[in-house]
Amino acid sequence: MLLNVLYFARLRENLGLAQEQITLQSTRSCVSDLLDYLRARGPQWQATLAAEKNLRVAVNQDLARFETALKDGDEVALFPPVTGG
Amino acid sequence: MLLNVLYFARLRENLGLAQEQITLQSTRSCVSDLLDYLRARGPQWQATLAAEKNLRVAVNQDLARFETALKDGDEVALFPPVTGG
Amino acid sequence: MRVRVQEADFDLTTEISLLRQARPDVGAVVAFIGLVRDVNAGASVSELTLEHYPAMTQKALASIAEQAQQRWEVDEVLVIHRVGRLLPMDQIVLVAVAGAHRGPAFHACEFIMDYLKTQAPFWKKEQTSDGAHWVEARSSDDAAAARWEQS
Amino acid sequence: MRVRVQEADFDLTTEISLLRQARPDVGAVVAFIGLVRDVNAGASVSELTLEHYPAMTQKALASIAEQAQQRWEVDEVLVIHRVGRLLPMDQIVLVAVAGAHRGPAFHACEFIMDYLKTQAPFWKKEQTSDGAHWVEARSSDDAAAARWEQS
Repeated sequence: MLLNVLYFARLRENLGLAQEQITLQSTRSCVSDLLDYLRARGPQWQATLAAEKNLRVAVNQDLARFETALKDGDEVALFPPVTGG
Repeated sequence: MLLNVLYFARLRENLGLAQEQITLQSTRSCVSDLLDYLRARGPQWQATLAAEKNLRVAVNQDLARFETALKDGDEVALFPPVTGG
Repeated sequence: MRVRVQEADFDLTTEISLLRQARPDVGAVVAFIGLVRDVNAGASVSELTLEHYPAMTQKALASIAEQAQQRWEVDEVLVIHRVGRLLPMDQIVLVAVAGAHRGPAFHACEFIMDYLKTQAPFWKKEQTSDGAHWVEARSSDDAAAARWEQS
Repeated sequence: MRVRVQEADFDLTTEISLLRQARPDVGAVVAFIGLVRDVNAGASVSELTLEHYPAMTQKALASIAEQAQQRWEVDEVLVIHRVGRLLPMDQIVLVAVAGAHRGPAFHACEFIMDYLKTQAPFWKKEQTSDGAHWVEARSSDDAAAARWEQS
């Protein structure tokens, strides 16, 4: 499946990337599978995405869980806990 | 003791009076004694001051109780429950 | 702590700016604005007259604001209450609380309004389609104020 | 329900007037204004940059405001959140709720702020005397939002 992946705030800065397209081989994947795929890219990715308590995810602009299932064409955003207001 | 007595809102209208000076004979009186004195003036006073749940009192500009003691020179205000804000 | 009783209307932007003036440590302002409704207890309201007890009003409002400042960590409190003749949609009261964080500011503002509603010497007389009458106190206001009593 | 995300500042008097426009049944407005503080976590702040996730922001704020309108009897809700570069004492956010009575308006306003703080995709980066850094989320904000969870 093809995913549009976005990074915000500290994640965007640490990874040096705001947006990319990723193709996951499996047809049945959830957010955690995407995270495993990204962590396998190297130490910087591993470190930035390690602590799940400092990681939030939105799928198609709605807050989601790590076990939320993904489908082809989804927009997945990864970011730290929000600090607006 | 000499009291300065004020009436507000519905009480002022019903009694046709905004302010008066009253001399109570006793030297040891509380708000209830003043109310008894006023109720004895006639049916209109009796009716207007009858229901204590619809009556509030302030002594020297502080909310007080019916058992609050009075002293010479006090300003006593009688009024219905407040409805500001 | 600023308390004002006045016939004149007030401007929100101006009042909140004054409240925050020279306070760069303020992160949160909570403001309550009370307004004249065109209906009350089922009758349409064409006009409202607010009577008060001048010698007591300032003292009562200042005491309520002071209690709020003792109970919650807030920096500045403003209370403006209008008196005299008012029309539907007119502003009646402004309670504004400024502090570092929002929780105490929300609590202090709601506390001040609940106490003002039950302890500050104001009385409303309405002109309605059924004639003129004094507004009845609401038992829900007593209940709201009672919530804050400390055990 | 009105939701705006913008770089420009907002004017309280104007926004509250618009919110109440043609609503003579509104008796209570509760407004929260969030401001840039010149100190945070002990460091002095000279500047703040607010980043957001544009495609999600409007949707998230509208959803929070809608939940508030479903839970409490209120008539109008306004949320304005600024993004971009801000300085100490600048306004960041306005949440204003208008309704017949004050209780629901207070609850809805505080609920929206608590949810906004934990669910709306904004991130603050501060320039401080110790350098630039992303603001840490506060566990007290999670606790504030959790209070509203329905059992």
